[in-house]
Amino acid sequence: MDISKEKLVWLYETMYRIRRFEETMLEQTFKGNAMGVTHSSDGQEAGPTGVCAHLTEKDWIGSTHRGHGHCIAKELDTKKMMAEIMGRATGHCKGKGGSMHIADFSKGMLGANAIVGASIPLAVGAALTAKYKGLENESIGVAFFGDGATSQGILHESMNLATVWKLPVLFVCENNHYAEATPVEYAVSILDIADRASSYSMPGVVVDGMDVFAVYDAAGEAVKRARNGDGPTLLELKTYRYHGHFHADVPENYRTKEEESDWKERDSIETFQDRVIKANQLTDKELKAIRDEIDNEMIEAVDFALNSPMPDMDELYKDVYVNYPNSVLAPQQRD
Amino acid sequence: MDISKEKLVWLYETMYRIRRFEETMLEQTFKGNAMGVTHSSDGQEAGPTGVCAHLTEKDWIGSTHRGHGHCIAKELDTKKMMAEIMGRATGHCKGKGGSMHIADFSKGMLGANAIVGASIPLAVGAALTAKYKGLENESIGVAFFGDGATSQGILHESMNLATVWKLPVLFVCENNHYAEATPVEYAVSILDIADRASSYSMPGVVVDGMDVFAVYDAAGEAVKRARNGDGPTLLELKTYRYHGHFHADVPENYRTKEEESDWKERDSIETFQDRVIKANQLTDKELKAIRDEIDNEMIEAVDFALNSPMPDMDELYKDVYVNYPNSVLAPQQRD
Amino acid sequence: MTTQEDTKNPLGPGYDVAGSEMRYRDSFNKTLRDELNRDPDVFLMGEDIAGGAGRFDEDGKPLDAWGGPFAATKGLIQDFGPDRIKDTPISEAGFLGAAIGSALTGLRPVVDLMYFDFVTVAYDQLLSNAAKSRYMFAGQTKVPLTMFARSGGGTGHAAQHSESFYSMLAHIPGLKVVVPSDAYSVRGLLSAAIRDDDPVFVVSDKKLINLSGFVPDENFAIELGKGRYLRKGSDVTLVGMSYTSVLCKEAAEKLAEEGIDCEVVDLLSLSPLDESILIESVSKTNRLIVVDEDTPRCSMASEVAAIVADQAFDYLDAPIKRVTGPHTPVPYNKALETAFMPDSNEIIIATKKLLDL
Amino acid sequence: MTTQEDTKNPLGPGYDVAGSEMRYRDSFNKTLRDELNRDPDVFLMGEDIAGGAGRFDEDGKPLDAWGGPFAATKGLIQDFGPDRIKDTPISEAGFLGAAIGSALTGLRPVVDLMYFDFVTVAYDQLLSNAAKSRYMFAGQTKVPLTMFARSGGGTGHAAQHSESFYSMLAHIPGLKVVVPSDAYSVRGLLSAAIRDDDPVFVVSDKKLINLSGFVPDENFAIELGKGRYLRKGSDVTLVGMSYTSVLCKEAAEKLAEEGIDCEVVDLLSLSPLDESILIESVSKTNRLIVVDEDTPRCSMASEVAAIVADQAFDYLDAPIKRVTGPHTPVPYNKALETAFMPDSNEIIIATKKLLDL
Ligand SMILES: Cc1ncc(C[n+]2csc(CCOP(=O)(O)OP(=O)(O)O)c2C)c(N)n1
Ligand SMILES: Cc1ncc(C[n+]2csc(CCOP(=O)(O)OP(=O)(O)O)c2C)c(N)n1
Ligand SMILES: [Mg+2]
Ligand SMILES: [Mg+2]
Repeated sequence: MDISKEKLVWLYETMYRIRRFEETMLEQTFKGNAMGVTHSSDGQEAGPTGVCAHLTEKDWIGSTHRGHGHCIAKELDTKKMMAEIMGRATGHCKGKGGSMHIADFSKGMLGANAIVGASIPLAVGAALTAKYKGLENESIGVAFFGDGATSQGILHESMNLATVWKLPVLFVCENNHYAEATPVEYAVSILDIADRASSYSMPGVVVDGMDVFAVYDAAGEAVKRARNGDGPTLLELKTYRYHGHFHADVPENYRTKEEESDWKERDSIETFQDRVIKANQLTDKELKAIRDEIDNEMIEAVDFALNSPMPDMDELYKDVYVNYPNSVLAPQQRD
Repeated sequence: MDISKEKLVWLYETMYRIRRFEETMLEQTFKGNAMGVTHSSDGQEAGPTGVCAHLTEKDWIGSTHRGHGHCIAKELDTKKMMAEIMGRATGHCKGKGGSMHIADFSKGMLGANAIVGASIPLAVGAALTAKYKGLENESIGVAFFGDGATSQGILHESMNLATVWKLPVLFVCENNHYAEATPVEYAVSILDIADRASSYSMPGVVVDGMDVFAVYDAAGEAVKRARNGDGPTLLELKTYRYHGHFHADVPENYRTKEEESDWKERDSIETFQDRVIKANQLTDKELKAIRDEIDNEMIEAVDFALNSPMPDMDELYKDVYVNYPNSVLAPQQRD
Repeated sequence: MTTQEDTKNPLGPGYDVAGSEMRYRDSFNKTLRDELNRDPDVFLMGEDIAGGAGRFDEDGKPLDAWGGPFAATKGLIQDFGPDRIKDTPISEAGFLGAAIGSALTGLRPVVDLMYFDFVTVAYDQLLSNAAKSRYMFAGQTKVPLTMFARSGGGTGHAAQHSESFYSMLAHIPGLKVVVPSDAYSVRGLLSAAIRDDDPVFVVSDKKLINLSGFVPDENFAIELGKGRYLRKGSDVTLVGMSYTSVLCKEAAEKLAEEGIDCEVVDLLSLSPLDESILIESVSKTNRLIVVDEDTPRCSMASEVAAIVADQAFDYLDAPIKRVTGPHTPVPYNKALETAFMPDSNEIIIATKKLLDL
Repeated sequence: MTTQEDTKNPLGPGYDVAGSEMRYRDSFNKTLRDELNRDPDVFLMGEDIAGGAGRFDEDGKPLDAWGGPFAATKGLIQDFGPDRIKDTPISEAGFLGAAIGSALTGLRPVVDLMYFDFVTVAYDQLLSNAAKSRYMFAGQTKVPLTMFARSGGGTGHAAQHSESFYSMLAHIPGLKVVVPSDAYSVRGLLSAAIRDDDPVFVVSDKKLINLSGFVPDENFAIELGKGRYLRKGSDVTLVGMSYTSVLCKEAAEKLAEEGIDCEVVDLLSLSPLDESILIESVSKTNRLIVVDEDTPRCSMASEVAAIVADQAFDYLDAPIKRVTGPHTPVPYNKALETAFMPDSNEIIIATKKLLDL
């Protein structure tokens, strides 16, 4: 694998930032500082990281209810993310979107989405824009979705459309083996979701989603295909979420301790550390410095969020439309 | 192929009845006697015939906007069908459904459906009922749909559900190579739709849809699997509609005369005739007698329909609910 | 004037029977259980209505890891088994369609669609098949299907998990819609829905789910299409539905302290809709305020207003007021979300303004 | 009193310009063509909007075998090519979602959803993504998307191809909805929709498509959210939308012969909705009849009634009447289908009844 030191650092930073963000965010949720439900993606860091390592701000990603990792891999600001989760005016969406709707269009992040499967065609549409403008070599669409989302017809429609129109898209299924409490082997009638790619004459690749290098390689190939005008690819990243479906879920109710520890033994961050140290690519000290910085970033993010103002009350009526002349936005009773 | 003479006669009768019904129905449409658009299935007779030859009244089929063939193969009454198309009170649906909504629940016919793809899960549901009641050996569900319908997500969802629950279902794609004016090679990104079965670990079989014996054999296998509790099968019948998409469509606008005549050379009814005569299974005379009878049936069907009364005007307000106390059914203005 | 009897007798046999206090969610669960016991053709379907599908606990029983959103279906799989308590993949259109197919062929499916917002994913099956089959096929068949889902704001779920657009469902011919407002009415309406031969949608506002109220021990059904009085009064009619009925009652009680005597009508059913109770009440109070958490345009609040402006116009002494959510999606931030939803204070202000106080 | 000017000047610059008679469908097509010429980011998407996708004629031009339902897009692919006139597989949810994605990233998609009924197949994309994105993301983005479809009965297409449920769309915050009623207004509203930065749904009643009317040569836009007077009058206000505006005008003309002077308001936009024109008109006529082909519950007719019962109550001298379709699906049989739809005779009867004549 040919990978620059800069990129290695980025991979490590990003994975570790996701991990620490999710831990911190969960802590804050339990303290009552988040305003709604939160879904942690810890355990799954290698996926978003290995994929987004190939993207620029001009590439677009669509995300899910479990979107923090995607946001961070797309270099959104952890301060603004934390502020959004705490419903603050300084959040990415002024506190109006929350954990399940973080977006940053300036970074090519089309938004987390709380309807399972619903963001998939958005990434196809972004790819359509790129191709329409003759820019597919510098702007592709990436749809992230879970194993559960594969049961939504819209994924099928989107994959077919992307191949019919030969669009620069990556379909990235993060198969963390559960949809809420439903095991993937119940809901999906084949072993490897990647095999469904053959229904659309596109390549489908099963990838070890705990190994950021494996993801990086597979995604690199797929991104190259897309930028070359060769159309979409389906990647299935076999992975695992360490926590419950949402903050208050107790995963022990439906999965075994052994299964959990098996996956944790293959932890993406630890595996990465062992490997780069062994290969003399990065030193223990360098890694520690990165971690320290990010640990600190998290403290600052929480600080920033907690000390940020709440949105103005008239935000309730704003941003519904670009323009709308009507008083119905704020009903008479409230005048 | 081991097939009784009785069954042979049924196959011939059914194909010829479909052909003549569609021709007659088109004639009546052009005379202005149908009340809306009609979609002829002539050319495609072998599909519904070969499949339904294995079914009884306890088996359920779901159908499409191009549903006359399915109805006839499920032994609905051509008189009532013609009456329905002419909007008469004696129609299968009292003239309230029309060509795209012919149904006969006493015959296991769940209804034609004018939303592309929408009837597919109904057949899955019928299979669910059978399995729930422990009757899958005597009651299966068959979903008929076109090549165009394969782009609807609901087909994907239905196929997955049927395999997850291992239901006795046949998914029968009548690939007539066009969805309205859209060629299948544009809308579907693979060569054989049957290959999509592999996404659900179910068998997928490409069948010559112009050869009723081929359909009969493939469907026989699939029906056996379903009745044995071995789950669903996807059949792709390669076929062709002789007329336009609907009565007024001019197919020459999007397909060649050569293509049309190539398919017509393989006409299912003529092929059948040649074959059974050559094999001494049925005589020319026997076939002619069948044709005469059915030709006569069509005259009677048109007669019956034309001489049937229109529905009572208060049918407008009936059958919306089993019971509903409210005057809103017929607004105040009309009291 | 409110009498003890009136509030004790909200509808039908009422509270004059053996029973106990319990939460809305427990009343819901109990009703499902009763209906499953009553009729072997009744079965349930939905995402994680059990949870851990295909897996078993140490005793060999199917896992009940989730028990449905807000524990609506908790415990059922272990008593009724996975054939009758059917976990589904995330395929709302597909499994609602399958449920309709099973209803057309003899079963009585009860489908959990989880958050009300997800109805849109299965909207075509709901509208084109469930609601229209009986009509298109001229009464040859019926669709004894029950659907349920959780509506409303208040839990910080933001724009895609907080809808209250039951007006869109009430609009659909062929579909029935009910909106219970307490532990009592959910029992009566849910069992009525399951026993009804038409497709019925049962909407549960999330804010009701943990509230407690009196529930009779014996199971019973509330006639679909009947509203009820939660309070009798003479000054103004407050019409509520689902959780806004609770708000109307609250507002009426506070207003009573100031000598303002509100009548509170709880719709219970949106389709069929009890037009008579609206006309009866307004013909007495001559004033109407409709309270609806849904956004205002073409809402149930609009429908109630339109019916009264037509049928009871001569009794009206003042404009008909609607207290509804604004024409906006539901925001995430707690204070904004709270501002989105009607509350009793808004009702009080509207009432006083209407009475020129 | 109707003056020549009034009917000649229905909105904005009006008919005082060079122009010609043409059919609604041709005006529609011409508008699409103008907008495609005006802005290279505008592109079209839909099933068989060309037809014969991927195939070419003898001259090597892409086939235009179908030209869209009712020929709305006829001829466009040969002039603008398959990248801008994009035929789609039958995946309404998928391609509407892709259109939204393209709108979020800089294009201006115009999506043909064919029959209005098919909206339900893509309903979640419409409601959860198109209408909510701007709000959820707090104004970071916009969704300059236009959708169009054909509504209404009258062509014998039966229950699943004859819907008029634009009230469900008008209900949705974040979405705009327009209902042109003639060749003139479809030109102004369709171009306004395409140029607008919000998602707009353009509903075309099938019964309008072959009607002719005056259309200016130069392209123009009608401001979204403005209704217009089709006739001035003093006895009663008739409110129409889409094809029912034609019916209202027809009824008003017949009633005029009997000395009854109706004012006819054509809504043109359902969201935003022109509340002022309603109040202005009713404050003069003191009587209101709303005519809507949609089924009655929570309909636009209900909304108009509710607004007037609130905002113009003091001007009202009589109950507000709604003339709508019944609460039933649309039947197939011609006579039944005709009975389903409001007609000018029903409006005349309702008007006379309201005036105690
Ligand atoms: C249309 C829809 N149906 C159901 C839900 C409820 N829900 C939220 S997340 C989820 C499971 C998703 O599983 P998966 O796609 O595997 O993603 P993961 O949570 O594992 O990241 C479900 C059922 C939803 N949000 N949207
Ligand atoms: C959801 C939906 N979208 C579009 C249509 C319009 N439509 C009717 S038939 C048809 C083509 C269907 O093609 P196919 O499934 O191949 O069936 P065929 O007509 O060839 O029998 C289309 C697009 C529809 N009825 N429903
Ligand atoms: Mg998962
Ligand atoms: Mg076809």
